[in-house]
Amino acid sequence: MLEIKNLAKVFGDRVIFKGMDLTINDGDVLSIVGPSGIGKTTFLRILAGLLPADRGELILNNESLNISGDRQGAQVGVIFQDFNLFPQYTVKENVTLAPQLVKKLSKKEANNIADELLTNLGLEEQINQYPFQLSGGQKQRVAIARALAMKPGILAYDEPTSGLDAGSTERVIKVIKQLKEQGVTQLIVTHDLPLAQAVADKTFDFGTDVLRGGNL
Amino acid sequence: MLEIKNLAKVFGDRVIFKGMDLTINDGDVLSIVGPSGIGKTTFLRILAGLLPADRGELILNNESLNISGDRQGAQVGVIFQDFNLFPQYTVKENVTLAPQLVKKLSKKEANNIADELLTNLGLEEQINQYPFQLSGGQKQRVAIARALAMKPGILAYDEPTSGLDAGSTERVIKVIKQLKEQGVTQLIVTHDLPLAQAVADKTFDFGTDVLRGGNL
Amino acid sequence: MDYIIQILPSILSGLKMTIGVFVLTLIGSVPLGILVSLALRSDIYLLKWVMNAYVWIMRGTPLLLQIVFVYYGLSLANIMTLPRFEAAVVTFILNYAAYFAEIFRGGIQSIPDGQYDGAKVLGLSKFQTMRKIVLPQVFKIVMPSMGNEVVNLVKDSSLVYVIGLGDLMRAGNIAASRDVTLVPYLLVGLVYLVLIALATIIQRRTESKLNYYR
Amino acid sequence: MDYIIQILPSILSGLKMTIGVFVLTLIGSVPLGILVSLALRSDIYLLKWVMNAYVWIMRGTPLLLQIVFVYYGLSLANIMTLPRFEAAVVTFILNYAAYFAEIFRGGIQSIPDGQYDGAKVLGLSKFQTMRKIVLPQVFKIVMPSMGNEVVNLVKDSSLVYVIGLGDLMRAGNIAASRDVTLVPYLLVGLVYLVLIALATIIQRRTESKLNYYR
Amino acid sequence: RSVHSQDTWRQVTADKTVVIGVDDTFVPMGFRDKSGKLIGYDVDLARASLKKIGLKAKFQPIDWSMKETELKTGHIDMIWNGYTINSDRKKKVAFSNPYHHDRQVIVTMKNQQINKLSDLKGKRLGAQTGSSGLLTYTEKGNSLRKIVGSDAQQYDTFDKALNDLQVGRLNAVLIDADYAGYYIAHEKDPEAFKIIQTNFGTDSYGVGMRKGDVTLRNKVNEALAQVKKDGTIDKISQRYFGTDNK
Ligand SMILES: Nc1ncnc2c1ncn2[C@@H]1O[C@H](COP(=O)(O)OP(=O)(O)OP(=O)(O)O)[C@@H](O)[C@H]1O
Ligand SMILES: Nc1ncnc2c1ncn2[C@@H]1O[C@H](COP(=O)(O)OP(=O)(O)OP(=O)(O)O)[C@@H](O)[C@H]1O
Ligand SMILES: [Mg+2]
Ligand SMILES: [Mg+2]
Repeated sequence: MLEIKNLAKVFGDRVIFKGMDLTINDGDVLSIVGPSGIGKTTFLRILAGLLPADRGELILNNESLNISGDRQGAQVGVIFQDFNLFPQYTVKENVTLAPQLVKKLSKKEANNIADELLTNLGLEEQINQYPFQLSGGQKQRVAIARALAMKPGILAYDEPTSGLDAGSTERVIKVIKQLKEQGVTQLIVTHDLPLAQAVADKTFDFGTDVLRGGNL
Repeated sequence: MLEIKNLAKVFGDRVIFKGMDLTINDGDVLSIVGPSGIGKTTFLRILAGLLPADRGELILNNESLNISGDRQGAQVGVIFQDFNLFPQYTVKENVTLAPQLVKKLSKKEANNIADELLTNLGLEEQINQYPFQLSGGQKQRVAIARALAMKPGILAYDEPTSGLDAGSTERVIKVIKQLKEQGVTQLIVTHDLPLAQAVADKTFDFGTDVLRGGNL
Repeated sequence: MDYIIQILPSILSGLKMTIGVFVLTLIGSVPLGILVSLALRSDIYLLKWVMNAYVWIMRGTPLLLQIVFVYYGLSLANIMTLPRFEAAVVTFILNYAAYFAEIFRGGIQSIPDGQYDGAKVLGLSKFQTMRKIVLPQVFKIVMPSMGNEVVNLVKDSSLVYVIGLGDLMRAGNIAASRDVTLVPYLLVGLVYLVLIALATIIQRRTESKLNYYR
Repeated sequence: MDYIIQILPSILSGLKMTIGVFVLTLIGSVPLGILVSLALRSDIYLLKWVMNAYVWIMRGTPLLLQIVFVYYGLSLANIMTLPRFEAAVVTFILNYAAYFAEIFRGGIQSIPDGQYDGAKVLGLSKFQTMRKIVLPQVFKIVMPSMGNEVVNLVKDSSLVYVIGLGDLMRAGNIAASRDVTLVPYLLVGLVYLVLIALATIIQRRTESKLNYYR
Repeated sequence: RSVHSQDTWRQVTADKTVVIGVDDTFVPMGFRDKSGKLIGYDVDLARASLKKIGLKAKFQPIDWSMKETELKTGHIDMIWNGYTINSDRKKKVAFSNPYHHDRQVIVTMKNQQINKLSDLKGKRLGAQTGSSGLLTYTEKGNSLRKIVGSDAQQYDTFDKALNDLQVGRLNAVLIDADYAGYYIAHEKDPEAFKIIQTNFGTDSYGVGMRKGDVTLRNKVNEALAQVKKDGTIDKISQRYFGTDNK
């Protein structure tokens, strides 16, 4: 179970959000919505330990997580809005790198996982290309495959289907549903209503469910 | 009038598309669709003179454009899929730079244009921020404002609403409609069906309207 | 201590020469280095080849020799007789431009293609793209490497002794051999250390100023 | 021509020394430079301060003096008596590491934050992130600047004369003063030019190899 | 001014000035006092002599290793700075008549127990790179070289050699007598040093000029004769060496 209590974030003197409270049960699929610039990505980055919060608590399975922004370990898998693929590695290497380095899988095991994921996401033909040789939607899907390959317990997607055509979106929905069956907790920041309707158990609306402005 | 005749593009030994024929009348709004990785961005880049084509012709108002990829001048304004904002400049500077340098507008004139555009796109609060301080959707809109500020005769959008919430998408649609009234030719690569329906006169489908595979 | 105050005026006048060579070299070699770095990336094969040869010669031969060549060689060959200071500065500029050119070449290479694309579709000329989009980003990237060459320049400036210019080091030499003591050398060494500390601090300051964006 | 063949063996044995110093210095100073560059970016104030001082001293004082200090100074002070060659190599490594550290610091700074983020959420350790994600990209960026220092290293290696090591330059000196001719100097100069051309070519090759991605 | 074989008298004296190349670190021949003014035996002598023939001396600091090139390329008109006359140099420049004579001596510390040349057996000897003492020393069959039995340690300046002598890295230094006199006089304890004469030939100093500049050379010889005759040169010698001109 993941609990977020009274979380707040300030940039400079601008309060992005405050008083954010949210509880997510294991295996839930939560969609996070809200207008552009409201703080959705910021929240995901805090959750992943990439950005410090200014107040509040993150509690994962009754253990409090460090919110200072330099937490170690990858409790939350993230698919970034701008992908952050590693340019010097091929698609396959991008996907197999972490399982080998972190999970100490053999090259063969990692390859098997990567092949399956990349096929599911329709990237068979791109496995040996480098990121600069990919289309926008292909990068998007590689980023998804890379995060999935680590089989994280919690997975956060930042606009996973932005720029994806209907067919590719279908594939992503299928993946999310499969993971849900496997009990993976998933947080999906999206403006894509059909996607949210197709997969989400609950919706968190940044436009109405957090406080903004004023002081901390 | 913009005519595309028998255009073809090859990466390595992969034919991305060939035999592409298309005529766009002045003031038309064309939506370009097709699955991820099919060549939509590639086409826009060729059109903008950023990438060489391997065969074919681009004819703008009965004048043949150089397709070797090193054409000078900006016949086509482009909003890129990954924005390409200039990191060292603020939002406002990103928008006013080209009008001042290329159109030799005064700083004041350029500022007026920028202020209007940025307000229309809901970025009043971001004018003095740097790109790294923007959310994904904000970057997207700055990229649109930057291209619009040059008032190009032809404007090409690569997924202009990907990652945008409904409200922001509305604003973009309004902008496109305004430009249409002013007679600007617009090409919009998008997976966003509501957007396409709302603004497009015609649709070009990469999935069916171009040839692929085999040899040139 | 008294002694130091006594020799300070001559040391300071040497310092003036050193700083003169240093500043003029920087002012000249950075722009020239940028031009050469662009030529090194040019599509014109001949230009590229010539510039590569230039870089090779400038980096491959000792600066001391180059100074001697420009000052004496050119007048021996009846090509041109440059005044001493001008000859020194010209040579330093030519030499350091080669080093800077390599640094800038690296910096320019690491600017993402998207920046060029962005500038091009807005109609910016190649010159404007360089001046307004690429180079500002390059400077941010190459500052630390430039720092290395700036520090080398401070030290290399003492090579002007070979054509008889009275720089800091020579001022030290004169005092040391006149008064038969090592104190002037210590003093001169200290001045160099301070100069290099200053250069390093200015470099770090500039870096953190450029850090307003990412 | 005959004369050149006569002195060639001694020149070649000098070359061996020069290349030895060169190669060992590179092998030692690049990794050390990486470590120092990381320390320069560290959050630990003291470590950062010490490393800044290290870079300042190493770049601020002449390499020649540093060699003298390590070889004579340390044994005079009864701290340590290093054999000549080892003393030279150690000093060169310490000196060049400072220059490389600055270059790497710049390279590391210019890697986008997103790369660190990407690695972190995948659970890569800081070491793995550096080793597998950041440094490979840094090398691509800094190659040209590193080339400058490599070229300087080739030339600086002649400074080992000061502690009596028989390098290329000394071999030339000996032959020149024995046979009262400038030919050995020309020959030695040529060898340096060739070495530097080789270094430059290897650098450019590596660069274009690293160019497989953008 | 770069034409070597022609007489450039007209050009050289167009503004009644000749440019003299000096190494301004060469104590006591040409150096700067603490206020930065150029002084020295040769500097004073050149000023005085040229005045006799109605010319003004303009001193140009040069690097000593570049002196002949400076002259040949016309950047200077004469070398007048403890410039020893020898056959090698005669090939490159034309000398005036000699105006000063100097000997090579050995400087050592009293506590080294070196009293005559033969005591130098197996000792460490220092000298200045390119100095005339070292050139003689390295000649084949030099008797001192035979006694010492090894090459001299070379220094780029005399003061570095003398420093090493005091700290004991050297046992003796081969040096010009003029310089030795100046140096020892400036030591805190001049009594600690000892000078031993060598059997090396005397060095004669001359003014070096371009071979073509015959007119200038004649004028300079004339001037030197005058300062010798009227005692000016002895006054200057007293000032720097403490003796009449030798
Ligand atoms: N480093 C920063 N400094 C200052 N402000 C920032 C910084 N990063 C983000 N912001 C601001 O914080 C707000 C929230 O940004 P965030 O990226 O979380 O938005 P978002 O909800 O993900 O929007 P989008 O849907 O457009 O991606 C934005 O208004 C943005 O301008
Ligand atoms: N530099 C390159 N080298 C090789 N292949 C490339 C290169 N750039 C693009 N491609 C390939 O060309 C194809 C077309 O890419 P493009 O970016 O035009 O697709 P797209 O239609 O815009 O897709 P998306 O909707 O995902 O953005 C892709 O399959 C991509 O892998
Ligand atoms: Mg976002
Ligand atoms: Mg695309």
